[in-house]
Amino acid sequence: MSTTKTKILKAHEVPVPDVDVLKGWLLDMLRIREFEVRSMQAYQNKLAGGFLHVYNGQEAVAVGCIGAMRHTDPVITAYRDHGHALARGLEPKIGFAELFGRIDGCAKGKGGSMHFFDRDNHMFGGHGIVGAQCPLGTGLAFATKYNDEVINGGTSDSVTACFLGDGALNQGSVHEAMNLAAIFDLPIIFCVENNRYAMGTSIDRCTASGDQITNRAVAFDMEARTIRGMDVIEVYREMKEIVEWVRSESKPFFLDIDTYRFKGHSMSDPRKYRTHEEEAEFEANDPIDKLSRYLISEKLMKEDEIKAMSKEIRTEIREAVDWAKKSPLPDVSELHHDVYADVWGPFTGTSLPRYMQERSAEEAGDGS
Amino acid sequence: MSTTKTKILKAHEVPVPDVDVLKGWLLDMLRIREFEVRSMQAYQNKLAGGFLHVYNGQEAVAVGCIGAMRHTDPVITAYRDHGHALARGLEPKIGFAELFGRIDGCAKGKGGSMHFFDRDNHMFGGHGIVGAQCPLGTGLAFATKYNDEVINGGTSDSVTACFLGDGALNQGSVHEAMNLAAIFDLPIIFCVENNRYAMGTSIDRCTASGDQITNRAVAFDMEARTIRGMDVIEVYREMKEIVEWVRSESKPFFLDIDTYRFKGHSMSDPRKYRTHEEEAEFEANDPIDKLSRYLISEKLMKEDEIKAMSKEIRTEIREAVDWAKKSPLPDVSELHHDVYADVWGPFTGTSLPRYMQERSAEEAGDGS
Amino acid sequence: MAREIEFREALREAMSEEMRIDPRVFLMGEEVADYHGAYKVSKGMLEEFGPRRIIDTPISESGFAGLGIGATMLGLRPIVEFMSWSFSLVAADQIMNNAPKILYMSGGQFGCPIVFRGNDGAGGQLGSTHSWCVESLYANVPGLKMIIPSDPYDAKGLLKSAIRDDNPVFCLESERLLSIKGDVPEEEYVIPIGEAVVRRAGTDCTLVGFGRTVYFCEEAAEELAKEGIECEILDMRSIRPLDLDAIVASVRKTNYCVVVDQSWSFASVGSEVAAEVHKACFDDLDNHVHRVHNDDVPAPYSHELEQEMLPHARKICEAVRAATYNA
Amino acid sequence: MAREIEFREALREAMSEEMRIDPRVFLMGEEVADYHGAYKVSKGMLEEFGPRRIIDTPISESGFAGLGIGATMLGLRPIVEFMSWSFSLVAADQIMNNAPKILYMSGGQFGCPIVFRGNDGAGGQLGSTHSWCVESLYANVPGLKMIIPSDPYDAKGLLKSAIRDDNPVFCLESERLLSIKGDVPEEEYVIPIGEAVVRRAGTDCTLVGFGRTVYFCEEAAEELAKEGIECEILDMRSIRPLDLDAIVASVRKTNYCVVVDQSWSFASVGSEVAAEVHKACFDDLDNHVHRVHNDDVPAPYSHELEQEMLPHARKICEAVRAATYNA
Ligand SMILES: Cc1ncc(C[n+]2csc(CCOP(=O)(O)OP(=O)(O)O)c2C)c(N)n1
Ligand SMILES: Cc1ncc(C[n+]2csc(CCOP(=O)(O)OP(=O)(O)O)c2C)c(N)n1
Ligand SMILES: [Mg+2]
Ligand SMILES: [Mg+2]
Repeated sequence: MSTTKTKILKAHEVPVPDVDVLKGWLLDMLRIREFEVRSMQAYQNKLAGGFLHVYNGQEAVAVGCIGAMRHTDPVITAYRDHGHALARGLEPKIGFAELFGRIDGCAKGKGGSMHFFDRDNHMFGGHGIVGAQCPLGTGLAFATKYNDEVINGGTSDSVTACFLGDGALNQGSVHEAMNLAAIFDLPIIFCVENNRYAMGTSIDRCTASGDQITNRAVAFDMEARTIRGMDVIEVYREMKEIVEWVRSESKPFFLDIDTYRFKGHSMSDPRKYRTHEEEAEFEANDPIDKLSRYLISEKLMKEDEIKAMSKEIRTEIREAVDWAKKSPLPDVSELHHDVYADVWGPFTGTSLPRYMQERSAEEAGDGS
Repeated sequence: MSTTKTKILKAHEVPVPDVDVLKGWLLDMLRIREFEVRSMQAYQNKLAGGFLHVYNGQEAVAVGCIGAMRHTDPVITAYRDHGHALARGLEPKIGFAELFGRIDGCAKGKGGSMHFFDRDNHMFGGHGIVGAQCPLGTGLAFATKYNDEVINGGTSDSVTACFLGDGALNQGSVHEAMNLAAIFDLPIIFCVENNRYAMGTSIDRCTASGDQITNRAVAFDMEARTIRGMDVIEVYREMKEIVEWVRSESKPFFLDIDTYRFKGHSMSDPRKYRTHEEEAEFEANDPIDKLSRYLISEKLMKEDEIKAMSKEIRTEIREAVDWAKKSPLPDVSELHHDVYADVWGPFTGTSLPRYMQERSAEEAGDGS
Repeated sequence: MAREIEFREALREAMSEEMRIDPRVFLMGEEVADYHGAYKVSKGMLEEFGPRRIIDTPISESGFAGLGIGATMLGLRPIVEFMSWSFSLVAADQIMNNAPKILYMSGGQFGCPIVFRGNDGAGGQLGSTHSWCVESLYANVPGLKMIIPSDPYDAKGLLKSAIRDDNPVFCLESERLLSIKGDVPEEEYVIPIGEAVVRRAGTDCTLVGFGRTVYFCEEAAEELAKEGIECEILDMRSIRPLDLDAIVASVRKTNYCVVVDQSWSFASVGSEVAAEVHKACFDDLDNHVHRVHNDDVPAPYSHELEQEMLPHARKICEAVRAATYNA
Repeated sequence: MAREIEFREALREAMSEEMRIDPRVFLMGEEVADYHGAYKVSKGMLEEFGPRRIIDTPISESGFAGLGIGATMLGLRPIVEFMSWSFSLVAADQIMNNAPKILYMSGGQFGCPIVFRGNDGAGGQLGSTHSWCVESLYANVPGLKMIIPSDPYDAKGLLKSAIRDDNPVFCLESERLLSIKGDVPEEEYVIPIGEAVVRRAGTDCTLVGFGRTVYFCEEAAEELAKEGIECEILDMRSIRPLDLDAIVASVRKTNYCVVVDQSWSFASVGSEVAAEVHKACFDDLDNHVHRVHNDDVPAPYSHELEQEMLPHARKICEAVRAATYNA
């Protein structure tokens, strides 16, 4: 890193967090994995529809990156968004309700799998058009900086993480966003989840400089780094260094995170474009196993504690599914709700989703 | 240059062309300059309307680059297109007729200044939307390659020059085009006419890595080079090397050409964003003077020969203006002509512009 | 000799046949080659035509749409597949500003014989960014043609015409229809762009549909027949040119008209049909043209809401009853 | 206290006043700061508000439109200027897929209070890529509002409403009108979005116009008055919501209607008005709604052709005569 105003630890100096944090990450990764397993099941049982893109294999990326950020630092991603939303704190039951198209979902069942928004947890979606979240992400970074500096007269103090896929690198708007971030000195990290495939297209087939995508950052004189994405501790330490650098410098960063999606692109993908051997090789590198093994070898957890944790998560997720199944379908009147913020014609204004209303009510209750 | 199949001369080894060619270039540059001077006049006299973007100062770029290409190699550019069209052989009178919105224009008066197309001279326009010519340019390169290889079963043998401005570098479609050119190994040269300004915005204000735009090529693992653009011989020699490399390798190239526009962005631009000193400095570097001085110092031309040539050009251009002024306005029926290739509803099919029809007629006549 | 084939096979046959005849035709798009197309429309085409004519692209719609348009200037005749028309918005400038206008702005020097095709309209719960009906957006632009086939026979015949057409043709295919089967002759045929077809004859009300809505119309017509209302269903097949004569002929007979359009109502193909029918049939109409559209909302994900949003049979029945004073 | 100011000054006052009140409002676009705007709309604003609130951008419409939309999610209220709406096509995905839908797809979590504004429609001989009338494209999309002011007073009042609106508002300004002057009070005022205004009272035919076409209507009305045909001119001012009630009230009186729209006819605001007026006034209309549009061709460069293409007074006069059986 070229210049730093404050002392920033190099990734290898970043201390490994204490056991509670590590356990929390294991829990998070198990939760994401189990969420995805049950999502696929639900999809097969036609409880969920549309396109379903699961996150299996990439858990260390969302958990490690988000673990290195403050809770108030904005996060935005593409359609493969369950992992990020859960890592950010979205309750699984709300996620399932969304997947099942129920009124209790984070988008009242109107958004679906690709649109997990969670304002209270500073999760800004879930976006379906490849690359389109990148201009939006620069807007988040712009807004934090504007709020801090212009409105509040302080210094910029938030860092935005904008996740994108390797395939998104070929969408023009991503380049425009990177240039904007560079010239406006926006505190944003473009976290490329480089899982080597865009649907059935391996990165070398359609992405120039695919073997070294940090070259895409050179175009904008942007700091960049490639890191391995299957070890959550490693992801965390690298990201931590970068987040603090971005926070202190208010400059963008391009992060190439080597990872792999264990499943197909979406539920209809027969994965003929890659070999079983390749899949097996990466599956052997499962991020959940890796952290488990670490915790055991460091004697921070015992094998049966981990088993118990797994079981606990399975119960939690099963209950979440059951809860979501019981959530009502949105009333047909919802069709014309949330189209405009105000009421006119057939449009009935807007309101927060239920779980947020309840939370605000609770908070109001606490205060009284 | 990394690999070359055939022997390609390095720029400094490329022989300076013989005197006739140099004289031709001087003539071309004088013609372009005079065309622009008279265009501005015509604009002030309301003979021309719309947006007028003149090429004064950049003549060595079009003339040098196009001079290094075969006549059949495709050329495409943005809205500042008079220079390229003239360098390609468009008759000035046809250009003026277009500017004046007359039926004898290259686009029958329907295109205007921004749309100088000239099929017979392999000039594919004149495009108004910033950057939009770059995907089209990759299409030209794709088509030459496809025609040569797929249809005719030979090897790719054409090189496309796609000109763009420095401001266009921030348009997403340009990046998409560069990536496509790279992965498809298209024989195209992205010739950036880096005149340091996009309207009133200097390159350092809105273009990351603006001091070294060849970085934009690194993103796509594309060969790149920066050259000086005010000396037509230098432009030619550099371009010659590159054209032949592209021709033999069938690979794209990114060429950053340092130049300057002497006038405002368009006719309404007061140029408050730059100093008179800066303008004077660059005007002292006039590409036409430079070639003139060279020809004199090398004793290839005498001062009064050059004066005579200038005069000749002034006459030619004056006559072209007069000719164009006499060209009729398009009949109102032209409104519905050239909308569709076929006739239906109010649409009356299409036909070539007059000068091409006449040319074909002549050719047919020659043959009979 | 007719066989039953799927809609997607019909599209494939149209492309393959034209590619066999004309080496200037090629297919380009995301996942069209190796993956055989996201919806398997181009299955087997890579194997037959090879990677130089069946071309996988990066996720760069603006780039490859523009590439196709550029290639037409040197005589090629590309077929550009958008995995979904919903993704064509990032290429809007190329497909609206260049393809339909290059003939005009070059004064007749360069036509643009290109076909853009792909999935259009709500699929199954794809949500608001992935459910575009682009017909009402793009049909506004002169210089292009637009076809929306509703069955395999038309899909093949119209797409072949589109590939041979010297203008840009936008071909809108509903993913919901790709698996339906229909009779398609083995012999070569083409269907001219711009001719509607009567899908069901009737005397009481003209139903104007296109693409998927034709099926909604048929469902409604069955229902209404039980009530004694006999609908005549017109499948427009082409949107530009629009076969207004066919509609007028029918309305002159029925005196009532309902147009069923899967896009939003405001400034839509449906508004166009209504406006033009009123113009052409002012003295024939016994009621104003009724319109059935998608609800005027972004497409919701939830299955039930999505189904309700569509211009479905119940809405059509209500519109026809209202239009014919049977409400 | 009213003063005469130019249309561009009215726009500037609207923005400046709102920026003084609300620090969340900022202006962003190509050449809006240093250069004072390509059409000098933002003259002096950089000097007053500084470079952090008046922001020059690179030529990256998709990028900065998206940036603006993203910023709304954290509470900001951007004004994004497109130098011309013709250049917004490269940003079509952001402005059609994100801005108007983010409230819906986030289930009410994130509204999108943003204003997109810029020059719309044919300028002076700008040719086919630079002369877009985007109203008929973008008005199709639910979730957004659209205003097209025709004079300085409306421009200021409507733009102020737009900046305060919690929804995305598209403000379309004709470069041809920026220099016209009009009375604008010094006192603060706003004009609600969605209310039309009667520009000229008349009994014989309703003329529906918006933006620049209002002037064409006025010219035609003068001419027609000489022939004894008294037109009532409605300036819609907003396209979404469209004040249909105002049109209906007028048509109930005049029994004839001509809509004048500067965009192409097919699937346009003009078709929408025609369709809806037939619906609401079926028993009141003594003839079908006549439509006057841009000719259905890409905009030509040549001055004479361009003038002819527009929905000018002669065409309007002919349409009114035909509509009122005075032809
Ligand atoms: C503009 C656009 N084009 C095409 C698609 C269809 N599509 C959805 S995901 C995808 C592949 C994206 O790959 P990548 O960016 O690597 O993300 P990953 O799925 O690997 O997470 C494609 C082509 C889309 N959603 N948007
Ligand atoms: C997409 C788009 N946005 C904005 C414009 C308006 N515009 C025309 S030229 C120009 C500046 C381009 O600068 P550059 O690319 O450096 O070319 P130069 O004028 O210097 O030749 C701008 C902003 C446009 N034509 N297209
Ligand atoms: Mg990927
Ligand atoms: Mg420039």
